[in-house]
Amino acid sequence: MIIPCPFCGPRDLAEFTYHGDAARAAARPAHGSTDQEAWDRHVYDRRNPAGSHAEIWQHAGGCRSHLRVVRDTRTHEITETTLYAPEVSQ
Amino acid sequence: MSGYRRPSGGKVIERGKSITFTFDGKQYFGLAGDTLASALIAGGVSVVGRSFKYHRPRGIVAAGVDEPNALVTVLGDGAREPNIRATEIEIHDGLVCESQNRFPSLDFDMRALNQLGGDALAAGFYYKTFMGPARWPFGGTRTWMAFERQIRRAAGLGRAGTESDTSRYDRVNAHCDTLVVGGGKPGIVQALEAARKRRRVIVCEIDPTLGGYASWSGDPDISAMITQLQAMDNVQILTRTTAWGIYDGNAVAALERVSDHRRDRAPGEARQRMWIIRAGHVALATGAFERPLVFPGNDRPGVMLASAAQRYAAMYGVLPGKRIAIVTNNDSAYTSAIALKARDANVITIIDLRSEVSGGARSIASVAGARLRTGQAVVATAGTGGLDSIQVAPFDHRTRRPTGRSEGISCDCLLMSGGWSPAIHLASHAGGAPRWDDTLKAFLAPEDGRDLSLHGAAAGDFVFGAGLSPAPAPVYEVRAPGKAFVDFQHDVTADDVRLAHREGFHSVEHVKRYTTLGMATDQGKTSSLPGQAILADALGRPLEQVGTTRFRPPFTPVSLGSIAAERFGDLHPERITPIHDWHVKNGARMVAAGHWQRPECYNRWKESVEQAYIREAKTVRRGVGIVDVSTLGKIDIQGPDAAAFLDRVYTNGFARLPVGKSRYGLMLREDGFVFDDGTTWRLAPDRYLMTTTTANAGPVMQHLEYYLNVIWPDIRVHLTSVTDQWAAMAVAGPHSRDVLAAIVIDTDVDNLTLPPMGIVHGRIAEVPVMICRLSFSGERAYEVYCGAHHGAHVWNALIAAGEPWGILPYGLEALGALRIEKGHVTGAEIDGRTTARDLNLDWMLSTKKPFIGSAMMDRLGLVPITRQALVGVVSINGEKFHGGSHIVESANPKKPGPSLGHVTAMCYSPVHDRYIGLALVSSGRARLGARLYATDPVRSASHVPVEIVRHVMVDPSGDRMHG
Amino acid sequence: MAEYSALQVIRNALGGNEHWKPLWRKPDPKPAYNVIIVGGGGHGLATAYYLASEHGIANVAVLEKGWLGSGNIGRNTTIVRSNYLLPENAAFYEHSMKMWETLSHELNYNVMFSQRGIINLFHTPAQEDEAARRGNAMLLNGVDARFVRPEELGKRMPALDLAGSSRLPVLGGLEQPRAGTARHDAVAWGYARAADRRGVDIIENCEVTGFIRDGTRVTGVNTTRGDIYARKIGVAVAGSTSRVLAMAGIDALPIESHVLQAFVTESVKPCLDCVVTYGGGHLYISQSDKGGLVFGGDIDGYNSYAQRGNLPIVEDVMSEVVELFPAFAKLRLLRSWGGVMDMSMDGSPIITAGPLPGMYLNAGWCYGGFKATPASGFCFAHTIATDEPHPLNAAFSLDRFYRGYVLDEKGQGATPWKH
Amino acid sequence: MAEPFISTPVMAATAQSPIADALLPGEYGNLAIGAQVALSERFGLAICDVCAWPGLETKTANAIKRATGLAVTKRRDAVGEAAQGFQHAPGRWTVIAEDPSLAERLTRAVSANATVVDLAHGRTCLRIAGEAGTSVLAKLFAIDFAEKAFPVAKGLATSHHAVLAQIQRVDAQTFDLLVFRSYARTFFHALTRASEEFGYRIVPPRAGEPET
Ligand SMILES: Cc1cc2nc3c(=O)[nH]c(=O)nc-3n(C[C@H](O)[C@H](O)[C@H](O)COP(=O)(O)OP(=O)(O)OC[C@H]3O[C@@H](n4cnc5c(N)ncnc54)[C@H](O)[C@@H]3O)c2cc1C
Ligand SMILES: NC(=O)c1ccc[n+]([C@@H]2O[C@H](COP(=O)([O-])OP(=O)(O)OC[C@H]3O[C@@H](n4cnc5c(N)ncnc54)[C@H](O)[C@@H]3O)[C@@H](O)[C@H]2O)c1
Ligand SMILES: Cc1cc2nc3c(=O)[nH]c(=O)nc-3n(C[C@H](O)[C@H](O)[C@H](O)COP(=O)(O)O)c2cc1C
Ligand SMILES: [Zn+2]
Repeated sequence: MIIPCPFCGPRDLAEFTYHGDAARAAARPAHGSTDQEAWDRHVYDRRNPAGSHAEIWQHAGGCRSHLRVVRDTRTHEITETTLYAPEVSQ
Repeated sequence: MSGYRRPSGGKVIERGKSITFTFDGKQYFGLAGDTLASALIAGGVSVVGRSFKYHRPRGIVAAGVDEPNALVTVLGDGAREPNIRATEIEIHDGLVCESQNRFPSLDFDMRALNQLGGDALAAGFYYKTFMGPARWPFGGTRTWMAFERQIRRAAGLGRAGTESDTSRYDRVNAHCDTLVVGGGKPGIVQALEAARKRRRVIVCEIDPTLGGYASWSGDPDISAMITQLQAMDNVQILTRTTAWGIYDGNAVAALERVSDHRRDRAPGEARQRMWIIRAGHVALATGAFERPLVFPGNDRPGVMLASAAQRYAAMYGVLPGKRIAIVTNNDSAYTSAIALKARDANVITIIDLRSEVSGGARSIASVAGARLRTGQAVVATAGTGGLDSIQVAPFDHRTRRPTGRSEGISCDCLLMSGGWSPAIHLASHAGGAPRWDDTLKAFLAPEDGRDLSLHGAAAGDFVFGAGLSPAPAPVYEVRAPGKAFVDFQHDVTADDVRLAHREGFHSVEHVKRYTTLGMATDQGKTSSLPGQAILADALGRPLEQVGTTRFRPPFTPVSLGSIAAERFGDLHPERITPIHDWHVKNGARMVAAGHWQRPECYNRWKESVEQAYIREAKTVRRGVGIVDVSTLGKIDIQGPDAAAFLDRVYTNGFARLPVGKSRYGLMLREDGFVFDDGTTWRLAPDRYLMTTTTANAGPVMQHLEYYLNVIWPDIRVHLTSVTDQWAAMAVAGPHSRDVLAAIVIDTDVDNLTLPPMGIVHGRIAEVPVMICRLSFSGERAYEVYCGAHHGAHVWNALIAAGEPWGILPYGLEALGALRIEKGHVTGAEIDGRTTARDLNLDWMLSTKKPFIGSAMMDRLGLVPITRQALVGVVSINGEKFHGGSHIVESANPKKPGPSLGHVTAMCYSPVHDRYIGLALVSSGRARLGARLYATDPVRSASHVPVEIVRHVMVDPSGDRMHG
Repeated sequence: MAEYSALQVIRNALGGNEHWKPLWRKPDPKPAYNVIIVGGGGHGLATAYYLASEHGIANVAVLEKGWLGSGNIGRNTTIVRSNYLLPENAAFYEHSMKMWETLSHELNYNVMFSQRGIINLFHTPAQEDEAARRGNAMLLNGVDARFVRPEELGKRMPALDLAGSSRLPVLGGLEQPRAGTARHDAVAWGYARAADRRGVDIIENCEVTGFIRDGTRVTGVNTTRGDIYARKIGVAVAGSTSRVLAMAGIDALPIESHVLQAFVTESVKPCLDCVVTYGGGHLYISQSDKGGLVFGGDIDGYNSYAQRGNLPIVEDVMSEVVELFPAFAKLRLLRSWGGVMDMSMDGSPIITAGPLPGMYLNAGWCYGGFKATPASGFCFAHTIATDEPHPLNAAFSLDRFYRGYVLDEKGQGATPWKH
Repeated sequence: MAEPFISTPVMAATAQSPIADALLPGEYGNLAIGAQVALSERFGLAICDVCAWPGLETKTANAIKRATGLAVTKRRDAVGEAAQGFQHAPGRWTVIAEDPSLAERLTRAVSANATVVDLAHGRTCLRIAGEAGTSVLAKLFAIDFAEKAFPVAKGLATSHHAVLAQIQRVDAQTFDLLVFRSYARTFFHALTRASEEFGYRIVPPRAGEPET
């Protein structure tokens, strides 16, 4: 797989590390929240969709930026890559 | 087969340049440019191997990568290379090959099996037997395993060696706009077109030369096109290079055989090279594979694909027989016939399964001087060793059966053509379903929206010549008595396919798995379609609905060494500290800690590891020792929110840590379990230096970056890994301060200036250093940091300064012993399943602020006091126990009872003069004082009485380190 | 009914093998069943078989969207072992191991369970202690285990490079002698045949496309072959768990789907007599009865339903193979493929009633569910039949995550791609 | 307590290169047509990481320019006489110079616009020059080294398996590679191995650089 890093350009999969569903990261309960159920859901539950998936990758073997990558989990086709900005994923 | 070399002709051979090689211990001669296959055919060799299951003699069938039979072992530079197709070996002087699977030494059981005869060994027979009796003594899996041994020995192809491969493999990363796979005419056309548009082009071609079919069929334009292409400066041509896989994003893996075809290699030259080509567009012009026909005796040496014979004749000047018959279901074989005729071959007859044949074909047959027999089929072959004759009979292609008496024809070579299958393998790697083309009777590439195109025969663009049709008759099988092979290499017969169907295996994928059709080293390049056609017949469904099995990388087998490439023989990079060479020179035994190399201990006078570490640990407790801790992860944390950030990531507070002080910190994962620990130093109001454990340096950095970039982007903090910037050494022991006082200038190191957890800046032997008073050993101790390039210098200075106090270096083992005595945790305790409470670190859980993991750490399952908690264990009778031992109640090693926990770490304690350890024991704190056993049945068989004690076993009050 | 035996093989051979019967019928779906099992993989088929054989519930349909065994049962590296650390896992997998030992007899189908042993190599003193910890746990849990020293390893695996090219010598190995491999496809076929013989309807090419609900209760399924009703519906669809449960409105589960690749070389004569794992990376190797060396390594590490992997893992795995066995550098990779795994948040499985009334869930097998097949079917059948978990699967509940009773063999926490 | 030091310049007399022992000047490998690459270490350089706060990237680039004379901008990397600089991550520059006071000068220049971290000891700078340079590098890095894709002065961050590396093109046939000091020896070994088939020369440190 080749991921087009918005800063570095297209780079090999091997340079990236995965951080999962971007929507999940965006929905993390506020720091200090004591809503146990919200935390349970956040830490353990996954949507795991078959199809378009907005996810977070870190270009750990390159510029170390976190990226938001929209990828189809059935075909691995990448349709969108941006530097991660929390608003976008909300 | 009575093949021979013609006195002239042969496009790629050099007449005059004779090559000597060895096959099965016998010397043969070939010509430069020959493949092993062409040279063997020229030498009249017909049997080159034995089949997989029935061990039938087999000859050469194809001329390229689709060859199913002629597999040999190449004995090169020490390491055996089994299963190499004779059609892909370019001979060179000194080449040594041997045939495979040839004289199987079957032992008694196997022979008994064989006597049952062929039909008992039909597809899947092993599923129905060898279960043995249900009960002892042959119950369970015993019977099967006894038979399995024999079956395994009988199966398999070549033999793998045990000697290490000493050859070199390389990797090259390449980038281009257009990658053309296949250097035949359509490929060259694509490459030229892209090159003229100033695209960067790479062309890869399996063969040593470009041209493909156009070259051997004598296309008049091809050499000019090749010359033109070679002249383009934006085209890179890779011959002897097979594209074997297309991965996401058009990353194409290809294998170049750099020097396999030569006896000698230049210094540093690889045997093979793995190319990873990232291409904007991939143009596949990979040609097509001719299909065999399925008829009884079709596996006899001397039966060959029609196009293969044509290719041998054109490229190598070799003819496979003196009297050649052809059997076909399509027109392309007529092209072969005429081409062979043009090279003086004696084509005696063309047997066409079709009852109607076009005028074009008819006239070709007559030009070729071959008697045309339409509506007929080969129903048997005969011969000893090779082919002597065939039986031909009238044939009804609807029933697939002969309809009349057969007639014998004497011939020494039978060419077959079942039509063509486009080479859509690479285009199918993404997993789309190939599309059926009912005219061509072939599967075409799936459309999957990638930047990929197909050209020439690979796209189903077959041109066989004027007046000839690209459409074969949909009949691939002649149903007559006798074994008719579909998959030559795996010995799968037409009856096997029907048996699978009869037993309910109706999917092509089932038939593949049940019969192993298409699972051999040729992956069904030739056999798949005929097999699927037989299944379609059995099902009474059109082939289109039956479909084809899934294509997977690699396109042709690829050496494991080439995929490992530069990592072969050099898998793990080595990380060394600035003091590494000193350690090695001073007798350290180095051990791997992740990529790091660290001293385990410094052996003197032939000490054992245990003797060495005890000596080293004693030195620290009684005098002074020094240890290299440069491997600790170090992260520079800067910014106005640095303190707030640390308060979120650590369980304890860092905001109120004064500048010039350090603090021990604990991190949890989001799920509430312990993640890592370490000290963090406040160097300025908005600047900290965080240290992590060696193992977790990378993960902690990633963890922090993630929270900073993704979760809390408003926090203004910058992180930089400075692990490599600093050399770090800990000076520990009652005399540590004396040593520092003797050498450090520009600062005092007395208790007032440098109290526990204090930080000072000074100089050692001219070099600026930063010193923090920290103790992992429980003794008074200091961590000295300096620029890494100065590390060895400072270390030497400290060793020299420490001489009056007998300073000694200590290694990981002593470090471990000291921390065990002191009850400090490391990775053995922080194993991802322990909580802060389990590790007696609940005092570090701030109640004044939330932190990562605080929301989850109090869940039901994480708090019971019955959980395993960290305790100390002390050997009661002085006996040694071992790390990894489990803690049990029973005194009887034979009946130890259930595990209560395990010893995470153990050592000989110089302080207690006995073996002690740390353990995670259920209800640990409630068991203090209990006498239990550390049992190690799997390793040492020791069963040692131990007392459970508090985890801090030395200086619980901390007087020694604070003093 | 013709039972399989050597005698039958010979008798049939004399008759030209014309008289063998289909392993399972090809029934059309009935309108309703007592139990529907969604998913014709190993676990679904085993569940159906044990429902019939252990609980007398034969009015069962197994619905498979493709061909039987097309999921992970048909693409795994066939390793069967019970060398677990945590007692809950140890008990379950050891029970499975015992079932494997008699499975061919039980099914009257040779699943070729070959107890050739698995050896986990270790390379540093710390790893040796970890191996001892695990080995001792196994012995205390009644599972077989032994330490193997380098000399023995060298004898058993002449091609193994004990020195290691780069600083990770082989110090020894932890062996489970009873572990081994089985013929993966045969397990599916054997269970299918045995279940069919007890009256279970095995329905291929029947994809479940929705659930029929009565309030919250699940009462049937929509399929590509029509609606089918049932009192109880067990879902055992491995990598497709999230997709299938989403059809019932469950939009999040402690599961992610990830692709794991596997590899096989061209076949060679026997050269590796046990299963071996490398401690300096992530690799396991064994040799199939056909002669191919079969490898697996890490998962690719991102959500995927694509059943195929990417190149970096191919490179990693081959690098590790030739690190351990430098003589194999000249052997050739024949085929690589992928499967979609149901990675759970702690790396351990889920076998439970729920999450909706009328529904039962069997999932979270990660890359280790092949060895579980018999026990999984056995426990899932028990759970479905009695509405209570069997003691062996009581810990494999869905709420263990939220309650904090995770079963985390690897200690990786809720990062499924690291398990 | 003394002021925390911002940087620890490399002092020639006391510093040691991690690859000193491997840097044996001479010609190696396939020398049939002479050495086609030259390998050397640039030891003792000042190396800094400059990280701008969001929105202050231009100001930071200007500050780097002021401190070093390098014509870096938000978009452009630069190779100068006495210094080199390139952006390896958004808003984040590596600056290399021979002047040991680099860190101090940068810190002063960027003031509150950015942070500066001294990495003079933490990184090893290797130089590869010559005709076959890009062929050698292509074996180790999945980077397009064509001049169009990787023009002179451009720098980037990438990795060779576990070894992170920053690469700057100094001129058409010369590249500087920055790798972590602890991996330098292993990496240098990989580099020489990759160079063997082309023939390579190890070039001694320049006069005036520390004898190591
Ligand atoms: C490459 C690889 C290697 C592995 N190696 C090992 C190993 O060595 N040892 C080990 O123990 N385990 C291993 N595993 C794991 C093991 O294969 C799986 O855990 C196990 O097979 C899962 O259970 P199953 O057989 O029921 O799943 P599957 O065979 O995947 O069965 C699920 C079935 O459900 C069907 N299905 C899905 N959706 C629907 C629907 N909507 N309607 C109807 N049917 C549907 C699928 O088609 C599939 O057939 C490996 C897995 C992979 C991929
Ligand atoms: N009567 C006949 O025999 C007859 C007549 C017409 C055509 N044909 C067949 O049709 C085809 C002609 O097709 P074409 O002109 O499209 O192609 P071609 O066969 O001339 O060229 C395809 C080329 O691609 C190469 N190739 C294939 N896979 C590759 C890979 N993975 N990596 C690198 N190189 C690869 C092959 O070595 C070959 O040289 C031939 O297969 C030919 O035999 C046969
Ligand atoms: C244990 C095992 C051994 C295998 N051996 C072979 C083999 O010798 N030849 C082969 O072509 N495929 C072999 N395969 C792979 C299958 O052909 C197939 O790729 C795999 O089952 C996945 O199916 P798919 O590729 O159709 O998706 C093997 C698979 C397994 C699980
Ligand atoms: Zn990037």
